Parts: sequence; C-alpha cells; structure tokens
Amino acid sequence: MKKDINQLFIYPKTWVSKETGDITKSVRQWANKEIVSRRLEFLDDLDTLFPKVRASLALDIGCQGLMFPADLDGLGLEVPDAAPALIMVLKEIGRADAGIGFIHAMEYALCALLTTAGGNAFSQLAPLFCGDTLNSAAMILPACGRTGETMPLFEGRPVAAVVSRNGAGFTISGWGLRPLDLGMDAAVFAVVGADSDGTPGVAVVVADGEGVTRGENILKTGLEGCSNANIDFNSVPLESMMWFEGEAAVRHLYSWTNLLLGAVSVGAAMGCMEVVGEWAADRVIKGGGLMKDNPLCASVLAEAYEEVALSWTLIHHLANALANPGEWGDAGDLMMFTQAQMTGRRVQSSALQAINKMMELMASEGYAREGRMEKAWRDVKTIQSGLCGVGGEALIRLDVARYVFDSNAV
Amino acid sequence: MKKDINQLFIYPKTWVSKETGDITKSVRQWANKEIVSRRLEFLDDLDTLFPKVRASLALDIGCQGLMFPADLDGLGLEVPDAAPALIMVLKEIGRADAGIGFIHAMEYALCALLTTAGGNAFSQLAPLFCGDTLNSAAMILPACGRTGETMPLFEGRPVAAVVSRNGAGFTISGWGLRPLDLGMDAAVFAVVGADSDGTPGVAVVVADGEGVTRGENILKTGLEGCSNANIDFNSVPLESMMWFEGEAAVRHLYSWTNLLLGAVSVGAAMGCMEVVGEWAADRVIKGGGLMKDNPLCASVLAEAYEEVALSWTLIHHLANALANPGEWGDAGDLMMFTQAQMTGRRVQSSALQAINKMMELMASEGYAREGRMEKAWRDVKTIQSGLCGVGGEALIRLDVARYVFDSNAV
Amino acid sequence: MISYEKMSKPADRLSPMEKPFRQVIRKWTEDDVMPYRRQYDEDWKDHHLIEPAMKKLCVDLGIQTVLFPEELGGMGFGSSDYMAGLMFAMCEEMARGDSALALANICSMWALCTFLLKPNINMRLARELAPMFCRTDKLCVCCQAMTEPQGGSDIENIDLLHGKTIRTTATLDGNEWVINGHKLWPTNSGGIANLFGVPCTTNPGSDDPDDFAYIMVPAHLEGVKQSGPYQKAGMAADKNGDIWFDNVRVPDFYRVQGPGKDAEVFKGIVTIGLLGSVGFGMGAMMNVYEILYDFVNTHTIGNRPLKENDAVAGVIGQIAGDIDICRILSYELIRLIDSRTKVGGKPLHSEETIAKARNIKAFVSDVMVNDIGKAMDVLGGYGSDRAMDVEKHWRDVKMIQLWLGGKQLCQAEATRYFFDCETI
Amino acid sequence: MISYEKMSKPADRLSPMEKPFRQVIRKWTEDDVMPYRRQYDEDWKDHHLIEPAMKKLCVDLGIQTVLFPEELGGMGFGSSDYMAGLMFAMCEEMARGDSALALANICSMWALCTFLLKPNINMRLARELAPMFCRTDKLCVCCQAMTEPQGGSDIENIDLLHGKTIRTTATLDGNEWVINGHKLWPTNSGGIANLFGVPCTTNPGSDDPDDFAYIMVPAHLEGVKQSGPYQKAGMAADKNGDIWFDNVRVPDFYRVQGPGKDAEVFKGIVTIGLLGSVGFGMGAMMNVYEILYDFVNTHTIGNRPLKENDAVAGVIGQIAGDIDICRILSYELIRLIDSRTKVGGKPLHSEETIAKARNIKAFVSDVMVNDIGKAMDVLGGYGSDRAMDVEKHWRDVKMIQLWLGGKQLCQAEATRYFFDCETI
Repeated sequence: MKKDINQLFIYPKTWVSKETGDITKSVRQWANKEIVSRRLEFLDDLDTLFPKVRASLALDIGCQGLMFPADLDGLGLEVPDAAPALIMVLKEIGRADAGIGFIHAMEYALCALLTTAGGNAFSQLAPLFCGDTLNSAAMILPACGRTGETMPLFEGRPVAAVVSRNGAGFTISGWGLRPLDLGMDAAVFAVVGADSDGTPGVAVVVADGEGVTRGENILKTGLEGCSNANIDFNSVPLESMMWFEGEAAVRHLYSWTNLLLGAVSVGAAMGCMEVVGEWAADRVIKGGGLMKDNPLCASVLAEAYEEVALSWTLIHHLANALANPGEWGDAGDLMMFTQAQMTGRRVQSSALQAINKMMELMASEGYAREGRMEKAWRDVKTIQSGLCGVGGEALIRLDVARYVFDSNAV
Repeated sequence: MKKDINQLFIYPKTWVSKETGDITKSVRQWANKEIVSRRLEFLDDLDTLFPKVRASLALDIGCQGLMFPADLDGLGLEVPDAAPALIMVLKEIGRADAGIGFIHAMEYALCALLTTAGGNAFSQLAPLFCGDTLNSAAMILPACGRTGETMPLFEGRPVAAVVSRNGAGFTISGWGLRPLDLGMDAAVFAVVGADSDGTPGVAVVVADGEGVTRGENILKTGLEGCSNANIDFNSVPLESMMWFEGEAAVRHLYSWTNLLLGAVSVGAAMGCMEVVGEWAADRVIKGGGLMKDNPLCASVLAEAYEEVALSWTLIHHLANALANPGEWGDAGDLMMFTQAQMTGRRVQSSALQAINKMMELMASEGYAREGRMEKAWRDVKTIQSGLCGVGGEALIRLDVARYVFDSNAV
Repeated sequence: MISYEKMSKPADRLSPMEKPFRQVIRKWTEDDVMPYRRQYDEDWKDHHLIEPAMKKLCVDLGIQTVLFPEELGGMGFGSSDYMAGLMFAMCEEMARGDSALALANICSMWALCTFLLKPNINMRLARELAPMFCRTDKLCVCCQAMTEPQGGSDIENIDLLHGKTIRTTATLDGNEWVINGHKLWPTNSGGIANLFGVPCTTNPGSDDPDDFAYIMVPAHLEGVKQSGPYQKAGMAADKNGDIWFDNVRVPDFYRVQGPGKDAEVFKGIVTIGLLGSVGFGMGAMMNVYEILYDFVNTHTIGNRPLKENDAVAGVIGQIAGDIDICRILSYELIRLIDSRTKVGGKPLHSEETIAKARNIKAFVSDVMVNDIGKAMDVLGGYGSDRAMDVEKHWRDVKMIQLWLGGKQLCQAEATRYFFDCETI
Repeated sequence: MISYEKMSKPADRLSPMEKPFRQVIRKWTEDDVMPYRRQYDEDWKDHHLIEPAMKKLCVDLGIQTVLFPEELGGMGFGSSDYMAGLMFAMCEEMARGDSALALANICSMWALCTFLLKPNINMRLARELAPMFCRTDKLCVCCQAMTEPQGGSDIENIDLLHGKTIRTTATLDGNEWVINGHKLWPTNSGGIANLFGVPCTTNPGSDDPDDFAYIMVPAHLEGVKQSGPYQKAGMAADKNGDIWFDNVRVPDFYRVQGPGKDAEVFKGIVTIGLLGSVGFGMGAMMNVYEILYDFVNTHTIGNRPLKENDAVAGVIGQIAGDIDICRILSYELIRLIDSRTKVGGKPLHSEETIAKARNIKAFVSDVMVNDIGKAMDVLGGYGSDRAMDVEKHWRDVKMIQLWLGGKQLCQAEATRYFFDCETI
C-alpha cells in the first residue's frame, strides 16, 4: 500500500500521550523487524521463532511486566489511565501476531484486576513477570453445565470452580476447567469461581504448587505458540488477597478482557489489510487492470477497511470510557460491563468479518500459509469464539438487554 | 423504559460543553412537550401541527439561525468547533421528528459551507433565517446521467448543474434537478454544479429571483412536512461569493451533511427505542411473561440498541474529528471526506437496521400509525437512500477505496 | 426475454394450467392495477379505486370461486393436485402490481381453506356458502379473524399454546353456536367483510385441541360490529380494523370440521398463509427487479450505464440472485403443500411442514425487506419517489415480514422441529 | 429420527438408487474417515492416513469407475438421468466426514466429465483411459490443472475473456499435441496425480473459442513435473502444488472434444464443479448440525439445556433453517444439471445454467461460512477445539467459498445474465 497504515485510522490524538507514542513506536519497530518484514520465515519456522521473537518483545522491550509497578521492575503503566496506551501497544503486537498479542492481553487483564487489590498482589507475581523468563497468565471464564446439573451462575453462565474458606485464606477446586488458551503454559490463572453461597468472584491462582493438574495438549484452530490444556484444581490454597470477591470483580475481568483482546484482533486485521493492499496493487484481473482498480474488488476492500476502522474507533471509545470511570462508571459496574461486552463482541466479529472479506480477494492465497493471512484468520476466530463463551453471541445480547431494557431474560 | 434514555448511550463527556448541555436541554424539553408526550396527536394531525411545532423550535428557541453570527441575530454557533453541539441538538430533534431534524440539518450544512466564505455570505442569508418566518434550505447533490450522455463528474457522480462566468459573478443553469428534499419549500439551494472546465463546486442559490422554476409536488416515502419538487435553474445569477469553487467545497458539503443527518437518524432510532422499550415492558407473549423477559425478544432488543449505541459513538467520533481539523484534516480534505462518507453510510444503515428490528418486535403495531414507529422508519429510509445517491452504497465504498487503497475505481 | 422471465421456474413442478392462468391474472394486473396503484395510498379509507379492481378480478374473472368444487360453480382448485402452485402463481402475479390488493383478494379465500381443501372438504358447508361466492355478480369478501387484542401472535403459536389464550368463545345453544369476542387487525376487516372465519374456544383457558373451534360467521348477522380501518405505513388496499362479536348466532354446522380436526385445519391454513406471504413477496420482488433492470440500463454513473460498473453490478446481481433463490424456495414450498395427500407427503398441519414453511417464509421475508431496500438505494434520491414504484413495495413487504407472528415465531417453530425443543 | 434426516429431500427428484448409494458412502465415511479425521491436519504432507481411505473408496468400492460406461467396466453415471443427484449425494455423504477427502475423490472425476457425460461422451478416449480407472486394483488419481500463476480466476471467467489469457500452449506436431506451461493449485496435484486434464490454448492471446483446447495428459509422461504440496489453513486431504509441462507429447485424440466444443465442455465442467462445491458444503453443514444438535441437548446455560434458551434457540434454529434452505437449493441445481438433455433443459455451458449455478454456489458458500462460524460460537471456548470437529469444517468450507473464482466471479456471472451486461 502506498499510504502508511498508521495514517489511515483516525482517533482523537489528544487521547494518546507522548509516552504512549514512544512505547507504541518501539513495539512497532519490533513488529516490523521481527515479524512483518519476514512473515513467511516466521510462519515456516514458528516453533523456533515464536518464543525467540516473543522474548525480544516481552523481555527486551519490557512488554511483560508492562503494568507492574516500576519499583517491582515493571514499566509502571497504571490502569485505568493507561487504557488508551494499552490498546495502542496491543494493536501493534496484534498486527504482527495475534498469538503474542493474546498472551500479553491475558497478562494485562490480570494486572488490571490486581490493581483493584493494591500493591501486595503485584509483589507476589512480580518475580514471575518482571524477571528474565517468559511467563504468561491464563483465564478461566464461566462456560457451561451438563444437562441435569445445577450450578452457580454468573449472568446466566455456569461457574464450575468452587472457592471455599480455609482459615485466613481460601482453597479453590474445579475439574476439567477450560482456559481461553495458555492452559499448558500459564504460570498464573485468573479463574472465575463461586463461593459457598454461589456468589461468583475471581481467584488468582499461582500454578506452581500442589493440586494443579494440567490435562493433555488441546489441538485447536489458531493461536499457535500458545498451548492449551484442561485444568484441575484440587483444593489449591489461595491467599485472601487473591480472591476477588463478588460479581463486580468478574465484570471487571470481562470488561478489560474485551478491551484488550479487541485491540489485538483489530491489530491482526490491520496486518491483513497491509497484505491484501499489496496483493490488490499487484494482481491483474479480468485479463488486464489491477485488482484495486476494479470497482467490485475495490468495494470489497473498502468494506474490509470500514470494519477495521469502525472497530478501532469503538475500541478507543471504550478505552477512554474505562480510563475515565468518573464519567459512566468503573469497569466493574453494570453499565461499563454492558458496554464492554457489546463492544467486545462487535469488534471481534467485525475484525473477523474484515479478514474474511480480504481472504475472498486473495482467493487460494488467502487460504495458503504463504499468503500470510490465514493465520490471523484462525487466531481471531479462536479469540472471538472463546470470548463469546458457550451459548455464543446470544448470551452477550442478553447481558445488554438486562441492563438497557431491564430484561429478566437469562 | 425504566432507565432514562439519555443515560444509556455513552460518549466522552468532556466533548460536550456546558453551553451545549443547555441548548440540548431546551431542545429536549421542546421535544418532550410538543411531540414525544403526544406523538399520536402529532401524527394524526401532522399537516396542522408540523409547522406549528416546528416554529416553536426554530423561532422561539432559535434553532433556525443557530449558526448565524450573533450580530446578525443568530445564536452564533461556529463550526467546526460546534460540531459536537450540533449533533446533540439534531439528535434531540430527530428523536422527536426526523422531518424537522432534516430541515435543520440542511440549514446547518449550508451554514458550515458559508463559514468557509466568511461573514458576508451570512449577511446575505440572515434575513431569511434570522427573522420571524420559517425558512429552509435544500441541497442538490450529484445524481445520475442518462445512457449516452457525457457529464462532468464529482467522484464518479454526474453533475447536472452548470455554472458559467458572467461579468463579476456567475450564472447557474440546470433542468430537472432533484433536491434531497424540500425542493418545494426551500428559500435557498446548495447546488453541486460544474464550471465550464467541468470542475465541480457548490453554488448557493437564493430562490426568490427569476429563472427558478419548481416542478410538481413529489409523492414520497417519508419526511412528511417537507415538500419536494424538481428544480429548473435557467441562467440564475449568482454572486461571486456564492460560488464555492472546487472539489474541496463539494467534499465539505458532503462531510457535514453526513455528520448532521447521521445525528438526526440516530435520534430517530432513539425515539423508537423508547417506544419499543415501553411495548416490551407491557406486552405478554407465549401465553405468559413479558416480551422484554423472553430471551429471544430481549436479544432482538439488544441488537437494536447496539446499532444505535455504536452509531452514536461513530457520530461523536466524526464530530470530534471535524471539530479538530488540526488532527486529521479539514472537512474538505479527502481524508475527512472519506471518513465522513463511510461513517455517514454506516450510521444511516445502522439506524435503519435498528428500527427494522424494533418493528419486528412490534409486529402489526410497528406498521400502524398508532404504533408511533413507522414514520421514523420511513423518514430514515428516505434520508438514507437519498444520501447514498444513485448507485447506492457501492459508490461510497469506492470513495473509501480510492483514498485508502489508492484505487482508481470509479 | 422480459427480464422477470429469467427467474427460475422448475419445469418438473408446473401445472399445465399455470401458464394460461398466469396470463389471465397478469393482464388484470397490468390493465387494472399498475396504472392506478400510485394513487392507492390516498385511497386507503374509501377504496374508490381499489374496490372496482377487486370486483373485476373476483367476480368478472371469477377468482372468488376458485376453491369451490366445480359442481357448485367453482373452479375446483380445492381438490386439484396443483392447488398450491396455482394459488402461488396468482399471489405472485397480483402482487407484482400491488401486494395489498393481492392480499385482499387472496385472504378472501384463506378462511375457506379450512373446509374446501382436500382431504378436508366439507361439502355441506361448501354447499351452504357457495351461493355467496359462485354464480353471483356480487363481490363477496371473506376475512379470517384471527388475532386478539391481548395475545398478539399467540394464536398462531398453536403448537406451543394449544389455543389456551384464546378469549373469543363459542357456546352451543341448541343447534346454534353463540359467539362472543373481540378480534383485530385481520385483512379484509375495517368494514368490508361479508363473511368471517373465526378461531375461538368452546372452553376458555383449555389447552385441549378438542376445545378449539373454527366457525364461519356471516357479517350481516346481528351482533357483528366492525370498526373503520387503521392507517398504516403501506398496504392501503388491505383494510384492517376491529371486529366485535356480541352473542352472534350461527347454525352448528358452520363449525368447519369439529373437535380436534378444527385445530388441525387451522394449523394447516397457517401453512397456506405462509405460502401466500411468500407469493406476495415474490411478486413484489419480481416487479422491483423489472424496474431495476430498466433503471440500471438507462442511467449512468461515471458516464457508463450503472449495470456496467462492477461495484453496482455486484449489488444488483446479488439482488437478482437472491430473488432467484427465493423463487426456487417457493416451488419447494408449493411441493410440500401439493404433496400433502400423496405418498411420502405430510399433512399441512404436520410439524415438519409447518417448520419448513415457516423457515422459507422467514427467509424470503428477510431477503425481500433487505433487497428491496437495497434496490431503493441504487435509485438514490429517486428511490423514495413514489413515481418509481419501488418504495411502495419496500413499505408493503415489511408488513409481510411482520405478520403471522413475524420472524421470531418462524424461528421458534423451525428450532422446535430441528432441535426437538420442549419449551420454545 | 437421526437429526440430519430432518433436512429436506424433495421426493420428486430422487433417483431410486440414491438411498442405497448413500448408504454405501455413508458407511465408508463413518468407518474409514470419521475415526481418523482429527489426525488429518498433521498428515497433510504424507497422506499416510488419507491415501488408504481414498483407495478403499475409489478402488475397493469402485467409485473411481462411476462415470465410465458400463461396457468399459464403469458404473455408467455419465449417461444416467440422475448423474448430478448421485454425484451430489456422494459429495455430501463424504464431506460429512471430511470435505477435503471428498474433494480429492470427486476431483479425480472432474476432468473426466469433459468426455464422459452425455451428450458429450467421447468413446474413443473413454476406451483409451478406462484401464487406468476400471477393472484395476490401483488407485488412479486425476487432476484438473486449471489455474495459472498470472491469471487467478481468469480462466474460469471464460465467458468474458474467452481464454485470451491462457498461457499454457498446445501445438500439434504430426498426430501429437505438444504441451508447455505452468499450472498451480489444483486439487490432486502436489505429486499424487496420475492423469491431468489441461485447459490450454492452441493460439496464445486469441479469444476465439476454437483455439481453446482441453487435453488429457498422463502424469508419467516425460516433461511433466510436480512440486510438493503447499501448506494451507485446512483441507489437508487435498494436495495442491505446481505442475510444469515441458514439451509433453500426447496423442492428438487426447483432446477431449475438439475446437469450439472443448470450450463448451470446459464451461460445462465449471458447472459440475459448482455442484460439487455445494455438495461438499452441504456435507460439512450436515455434520455440524448433528454435532450442534447433540451439544445443545446435553449442555446447559442458566441450568437449562442450551436449546431451551429462546435466544440460543433463535440462533441454532436459524442455522438449521439455513441448512435446509441450502438443501433445497442443492436439489434445484441437481435438476438444472440432470435436465440438460431433456425437453426444456439447458446445456451445462448455457449462460442461464452457469449463472444460476454460480448464484446457488455463492449463496451456499456464504451461508456455510457464516453459519458454521456461528455454530463454533455456540460452543464457545470449545468451538476452536479440534476434538469437537466443528472447527475443521469451518476451516474447510472457507476454501470452498474461495475457489472457482470466489464470490466476486459468482456475482459477476449472475449479474451478466440477469442484467445483460457487456463488460462485467
């Protein structure tokens, strides 16, 4: 493409600080150097290159530990203020590789939750994320039950992990729990569980101790480089500060996850746009004339761009709202949860839709590894369907209807 | 609905000034008092009530002449800064009646153009808009040619009006020109024409003189209260300052029109949301249980809300970009024209989609006048299809592709 | 080739009568409807223009007799193997001109389907009511008075609710039924009906199908009251209003089939209503396609005909393609209905037939609403101009999408069948 | 009832052989494909698992012979009135297990359609090539080598470009054709083909249909070179690679029909390719429906089965309803093809047949991509789990949507027919 992709998507420039600009720039340089400029090489040798490339982002630039306080050797980005910065960073990572983007989004969503508990929680996890080894966090959200069972619910969604009081702390138990991804890799789990009253909350479980069992490697659609597995927790002890009690904590986790994964998927779609832009400027069709100059193909390109551009706007908008809890509420409030669920669903769906359209223009190249597009398609689908949760988009609609129309539908 | 509709759609509160809040509030009071609280009465006696209700908004509150300088007896809102204020006002009007909203949007888009020419242009038109009579402006955009003709083009769209130099000024000619609406009513026309080189620009024609002929009243889908007619200009003289030369002027007109009509249609959709919200909270279905509590109906409500909410976000975002031309460019620049076309299309289409969904829930009541929804549906469709221009949404896609992908497709 | 003849018409499913029959209706549409239809919107209350067109079709061309057996002066469609195909052809041809007028004409036959379609022909009732329709020079308008104020589409949702919510009652008093209740919104109400078909209950609150009754009620009887018509977004030729039955007495054999069977034929005529809906939508789409064909051939963008711009071509090609797909689905729906008494066929009230008919109707409805909307867009500022005749179809087909329980009920009935749901 | 038997199957259009034939294929799918399919993704390069399944079907069950005349040891489908119906049934049943494997099997017959389908059966060539397929215990894989590096889907767009952009050449030298050129991406390339069908030109740059040639080229000949397979997002059982023809010589009668006629049969097999595409998509959708049926019956949200939540029910009902609509359209496409030699039928290469087939294929493609995506969503985090067998179909059907010129060419061909375009 002739135009710089960074000049094609508008957003309120006042929302992006100088510091954000700087870190965004260094992530973009990493992306261009390590992946975008040699994407085929990256894809052909993913097993080797993924951890290597990831390390240079996470450890050298410091994107792992980005949100840990500076005195714990993190980069000290604090939420909610840093929301606009986080989406810029994740967009850049997602543009390079949605798998690496996903890993960071999981960590940042966990950190956003830790913020609500104050400094001690960060101290506990800093050795994992602010050292010189790669580590990741996984998230276990409510999923589904089996016919006949009765389970505690979060907004209609069955919660399978059980948290019980145990002296000054708690224990958590649950079997066959399915993380969004990273179940095999993660050092820490953010787990939606329910207490003995059936009230949901979020438990942050460090996976180094006894009682945590990982199942077999799960083969899946996308997010290569991340390995997933079912998790069993067998009365794993949990310090008091690591149990974030109440539905607001769960909503908080969902709100930030929607924001952060939204930025990753939009970034992935932007990466595809560069690929298809090149293709359309080079490919001759209908016996003469470039693809980009054919009105039908051009209008498909425009449709794809529109989905990406509008998604990016929505993500900025949500980031700004989360960054200013005084305006419409905090990430744990029902209003912001509703907005985040709605925006998150829309953005994932639009990003996927955009990539689908771009693939149509690439034809078989859209489908072949060498076309440099199909991985983003699989990655975004994996993120999108996982984020829906069992029941699919319908459940998110019901979240919205309950808040906006005072519906009692579950 | 239990919740206040004004608390359900988030936007950055810092974008809305105290003054904007005040005028928005008085428009909302007008809307509630004159239309929303007695909508059936308004609909049943539209011919009588439309001009009356319109006058209380336009003349008593001063929404006619809103953008004229204070020293000409206007309220002095200046663009581009006032963009966020204009959308708040038009949303409130649109919520009450999209026809009245349309009339004001047409005037404001004209005023935005006049701003680029400085004060004298306003002086000329102030007697029409800042006095105590109702007046309106119509807009004639490029449409289509007949097979075999060759015509000047604006971004591929045939321009039928011809502007010729005549001494110090110009004359404009054109036959059978079709305004978006208001052809029968308008005191002033903003007409896209082409000069002798075929370069498009915008002529502002005061329709009081010789050479302006209005055709028969055109029966149409919506926007009752506005009367349309084809227009002939037979060498109508045009002062120099009323010819806005060059494509940038045309783009400027499109950009603002997209913004302003977008706010009207979003407002109309919000009005429908209140209606369907009431309906769903009252209607018993499936032999028991309220419609709002049925998950399928609730998810349709949520879909409708989502379309409206995201549209409102997009309109705010566009308003902010237009209000800050230093960030991404001015309304006449290609970048902003592209964004405005894209956003305008999306917002109209989403607003219509939302109303369509809401009608589905209302069943026959959605279709009957007494259901208080079908007028907004017809109004928004009239605005939406008119704004597409001949060729439909495909042409707007091509605008986008030309800018973003350097496509040469027309 | 006339453009709309390009649409699919599966040769293996056409009655030999279909072509000549279509031609008769087509002539009426082109001569008696199209030249006047732009004025219908203003004629919604009085039907000065609409009633003569209806009379010409129903009486002069004899269309009000089609379902009655030949021996009673009818055309015998009720026992034809091609009933659905011919009814569909009629709906489509008429709706090409005006779907509301098509609706008024067809709905006049709708209630009659409860006792004039094989295998459920009730000859005694046919003989009783035939003189109103056959061998007469008077227009006879019939109205299926289904919906009730409180229930919305509950009454169509008979598989789930079994008529439990119906409030219109029928009480047997000697050899007469006494009817009481309030119905609203049916086509051909608003003051013009001569005969009503009335779904009601012999035991309010019961969900026993035996308690569901379907009774024919002549409009001139004492205790029948009709309101004037409502104003709507379109469909001016279709009058809708309220009907009140206040101790109206009819002979006992005016109940069309009897306990149990009434509920079945009622479910069955919902299927017929879905066929009609699809036919009206098809007619509207065919006409939109013709108009669009002409417009994109004669108007330009970028100084080339609209149809030669690849991007516009993509949109109009999709519209035409969608119409063709709906045409194909229509003939499958016809097959479902016309095979009802054949080996392998299912009765009109079978769960499978209803689910599939619902599904096709919902699909066609969504397509027509979307695609006619897109066709308006291709016409830009001319799209909303009544003189182009596209926007009227856009207004009309929305009504088709909404009636008979709308999209949500269609989805529910399809889901119930395909996933064996119990509470949906 | 097995859930997928609920989908429409128009009784009036079924061959008496269809049911037993489906049963044979179904058994193969359930025994030889479904238990192994989760491992296919890793088998993309070697086909350790895939080739034995292919061999069992093609050789042991004799499927590689189906098109050949019975006197040559084939099953004679090429001259059957139900060819399309049976081919479709085969595609669907196989693709229920794995659409790539279905593709590999079916594509092996695709090129043969240029000379084995009535009314264009070339007996001399049939006799010549039959021994590779019939009365043998060897798997014979055939490959239609269509696409060229520069042109993308231009070659399928033969109505607009008339083969003008084809660069693979055939030069007659005595009684032999000498073939030179480079093809890429076809199914059954990547090293496994025994025989190629090669569209080429006898006069590069010409748009005279007489200069278009379709020539069968055995893979073992000197000058034929195949690359290894590409890696793709799915469809592992389908190998795609490059093929180079470097002065390859074949007897002159390996040209399937001759000048003019070659272009016609080539256009005709595009129609067959569209039928196959629809069949693969249908098979994938049928399987997704089965899996979804089970999932929503056994899993809960809000402590009720998913299927009993009205909002989820709306989504899954729409998915099932869409599948039923695609099934109906499939049988119309079958009718179009199987009536090609009947009164009122059109040849496979007619503008109408191609446009309508394109339209149906484009529609079904969009539905399958969207709806299988939605089915994944209903499974939430389990949707992307290979063990659920839904995501593989999601990956596979995208490919079906993209091939044969993708959606844009489908739209263009439909528009050209419906609006009589000249440059589209």
